[in-house]
Amino acid sequence: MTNWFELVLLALVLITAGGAILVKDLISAAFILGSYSFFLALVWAWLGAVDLAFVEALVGAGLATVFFLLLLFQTAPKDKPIRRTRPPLAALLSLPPLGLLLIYAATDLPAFGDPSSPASTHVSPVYIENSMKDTLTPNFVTSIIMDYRGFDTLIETAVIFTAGIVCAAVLWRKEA
Amino acid sequence: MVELLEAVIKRPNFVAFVALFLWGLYIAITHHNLVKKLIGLYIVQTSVIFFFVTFAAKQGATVPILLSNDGKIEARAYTNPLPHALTLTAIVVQVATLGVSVAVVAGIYRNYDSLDEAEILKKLE
Amino acid sequence: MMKHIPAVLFLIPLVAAISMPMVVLRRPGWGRPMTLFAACAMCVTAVANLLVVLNSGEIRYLFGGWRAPVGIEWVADGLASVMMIAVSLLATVCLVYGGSVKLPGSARRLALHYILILLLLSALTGVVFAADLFNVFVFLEVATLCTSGLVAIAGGKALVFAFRYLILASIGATFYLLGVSFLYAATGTLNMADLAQRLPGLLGSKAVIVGLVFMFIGLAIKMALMPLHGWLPDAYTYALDAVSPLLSSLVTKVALFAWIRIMYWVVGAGHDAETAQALRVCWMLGALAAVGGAFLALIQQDVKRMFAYGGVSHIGLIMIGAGLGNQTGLAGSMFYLINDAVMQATLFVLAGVAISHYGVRTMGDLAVLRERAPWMIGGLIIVGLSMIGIPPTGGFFGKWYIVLGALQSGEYVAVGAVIVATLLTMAYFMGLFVRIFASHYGGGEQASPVAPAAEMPLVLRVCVGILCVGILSLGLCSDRIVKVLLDATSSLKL
Amino acid sequence: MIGAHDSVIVLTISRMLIPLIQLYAIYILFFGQYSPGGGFAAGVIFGASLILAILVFGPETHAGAVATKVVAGDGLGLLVYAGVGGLCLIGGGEYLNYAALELPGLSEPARRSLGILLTQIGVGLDIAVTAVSIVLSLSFIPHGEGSHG
Repeated sequence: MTNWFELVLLALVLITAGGAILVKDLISAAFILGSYSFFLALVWAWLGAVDLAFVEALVGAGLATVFFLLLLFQTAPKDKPIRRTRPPLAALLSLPPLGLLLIYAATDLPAFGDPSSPASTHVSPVYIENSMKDTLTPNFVTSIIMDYRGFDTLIETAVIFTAGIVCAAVLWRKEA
Repeated sequence: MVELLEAVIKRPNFVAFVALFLWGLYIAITHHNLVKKLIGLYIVQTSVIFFFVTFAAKQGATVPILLSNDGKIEARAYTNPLPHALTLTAIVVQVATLGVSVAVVAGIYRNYDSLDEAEILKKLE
Repeated sequence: MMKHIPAVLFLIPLVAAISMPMVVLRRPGWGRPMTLFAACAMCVTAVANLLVVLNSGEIRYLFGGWRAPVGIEWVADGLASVMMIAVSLLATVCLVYGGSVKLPGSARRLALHYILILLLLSALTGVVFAADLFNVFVFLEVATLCTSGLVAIAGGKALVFAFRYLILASIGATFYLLGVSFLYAATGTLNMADLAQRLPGLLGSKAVIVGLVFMFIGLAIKMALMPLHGWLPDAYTYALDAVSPLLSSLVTKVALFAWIRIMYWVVGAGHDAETAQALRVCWMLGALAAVGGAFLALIQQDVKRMFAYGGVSHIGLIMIGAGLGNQTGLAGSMFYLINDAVMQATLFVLAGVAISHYGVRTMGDLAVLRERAPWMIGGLIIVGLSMIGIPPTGGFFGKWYIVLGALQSGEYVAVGAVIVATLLTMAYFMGLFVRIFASHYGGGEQASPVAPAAEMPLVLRVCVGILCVGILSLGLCSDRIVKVLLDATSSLKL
Repeated sequence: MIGAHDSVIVLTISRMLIPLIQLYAIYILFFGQYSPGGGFAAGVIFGASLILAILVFGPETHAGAVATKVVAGDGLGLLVYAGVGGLCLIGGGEYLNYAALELPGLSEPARRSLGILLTQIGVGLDIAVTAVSIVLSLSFIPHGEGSHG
């Protein structure tokens, strides 16, 4: 099932994530994070999630990087080297149980790509079979986000709106 | 135990997810630099989305866009579109969170002239 | 037409919020009237909603007209409707109060702050009504962003704590999403009713258990359950006085409400041995939070911070009731949840008045209040009685039903935790009153930091009055409210 | 930080590029029902073109003044979306039930298809405007700090 370029892509994702975390220059880290998003988008395209890959490439590699850069342009000149101090013990102790919990669950998850898993057989076939008939929309993802679960998308648009308002509220300290 | 190891090794996606999730979480909670915290948070969020998307995959299925409208539509021939739709929403939510937190960090920097959490906390007192 | 009421209840604040930026561009002064109008309209609609639900049974609203597991469903049952009345009434009182204390800068920033409050209200409505796990996630995110925005708008120190809240709450949301994805992988559905049908055979599955654990951790961060409460006291202490009552009374409670929904309506807790273990963990964590929060409140010097820890303690008390697995405990904890929302609002309104009007921030300053603030002290006494749980107030009946529920299922440790938390609550309120009344604290030799203010303005007195009447009437009408809650939970067959 | 760029090459290329990007965004928006893309992607692309325009040509006035105006448009897209839902309510259906849109001569699936298109325009508009407003808010430095113009 796993073929070699999937492994290469996963390795690239892990390497870029590590790079974004470890690199001390924050502007470089922001760029590496952009490439992380881009490789993630490739993985998703490989998994068949084309809409998702499209949006991740735009939003993750594009918009998120722009946000980081705008922030760092204001702050970078006075940036100090990142200090390494000992992390708090509580955080170190709580992470391994979480990891073990996740791996513990892995044994009961449906096999990767299993066409008879509950996720593939319970609700989702309804969308695939009826999308064209109900909404004249061949792209199932579009018909789900805009019609079958359109309400979620309304709220999500409201999230974007909220973000715009909060940014303005936080940053307009002294008005022009 | 052997079963556990086997279940893990058979799922390279899952291993990648666990690694990204834990590493990102660790950075988001413990790192001193606020921008690095955001990077960690971003990695945690994307890793969960990645995990969610892997459930959508079906062996031998194609992208969730209808190929032709004649004849019966076979659900097995297309990837499960529901996780894609949900995670699409989650990505946009995540970038909105990122926008807000970047704004808050910019505000903090204007007030305290630092991106280092320990230093900011010292200045607070 | 009646079936649309839940959607209308959600749309009122949303439409007001999204049209406000355009309105205030031309008429900067309209922000406040619009917000107040929307909140009042919500109150009326919420009451109408409860009446409809009581008369003709629960409303199941299908967005987009799609049947339940395919589309998104909202359920307005007795529980959600009672909760919505509490949310909308409290929001209205907090808005009236908020207009008369210090607010951020210019008219435009003020308008932004009102937009965020309206969005927060629509998000809370959504979390209360949603019957779809993913829908709950999206609404919780809106609530998170609005809360952090409302904290951050104060500037200065508040920014740092808003950032901390944002990081923690986003991690919480991510955990919740991870839990949802596990449940989705195991069952293939997101609708709560559909999940409830498919889960019973799957409760032994590790994926489901781990998914629920992650959902619980995620929501526990948002509801500030004891070991994960770190963001709450600082955020509420440094938030604007005008918004901290709103945040403290509603945001954490709604996350707790979402967990109760998931625990009882999705997992079907209380029916078998597997879920009994999970419930046990819930009430134990609740007991820890109840005692620990009250203890931390006892050692605080800052008044606002002390009240914030009181809130942490009460989240634990509600969790105890919610983890008992019987109807009395559940109805009691829901009743206590509403009580606690009112009490927290009252406490933070009083704290805000104390800061803005009398210049009292720490326990040492409290003596200033002794002779000049009869309304303030009256309010403190009533809310204190309710926090401790003395009979005529609502707090007593909430605790009473929780203890009854604990005795019913034979959990004597839970009873003990409630009693210890009550004693500690009594201790810190006694400390508060001792500081106000005892003569050797400060007294005459210490000049008050602000010019002596005679009495708080009429608006504030009205707000404090309404909230105190609310606390008392919750106590006096407790039998009716609890009956509604018992009816709403009777379908669970606990 | 925001101001007109002075390089001729940058100005000329942007002048050619920006309409192309916007055209692509509109293509993505209208073909979202048939191919990958849709409201989100179109909104981000359109927003990117506007951000490019602001970065290259620069707003004539102070960034803060522009930001106040742009934030007012934040809700516009959402209003389109919520408005379509409201029309469905008026038409007698549930909220966002596009089949209840009162349009004579259209079959039910066609109404739903139209509803999807309209709401996608709403989403795209909202994301584009909000992306610009966030970028403006972020690059708006209070006077006294940083360079301007």
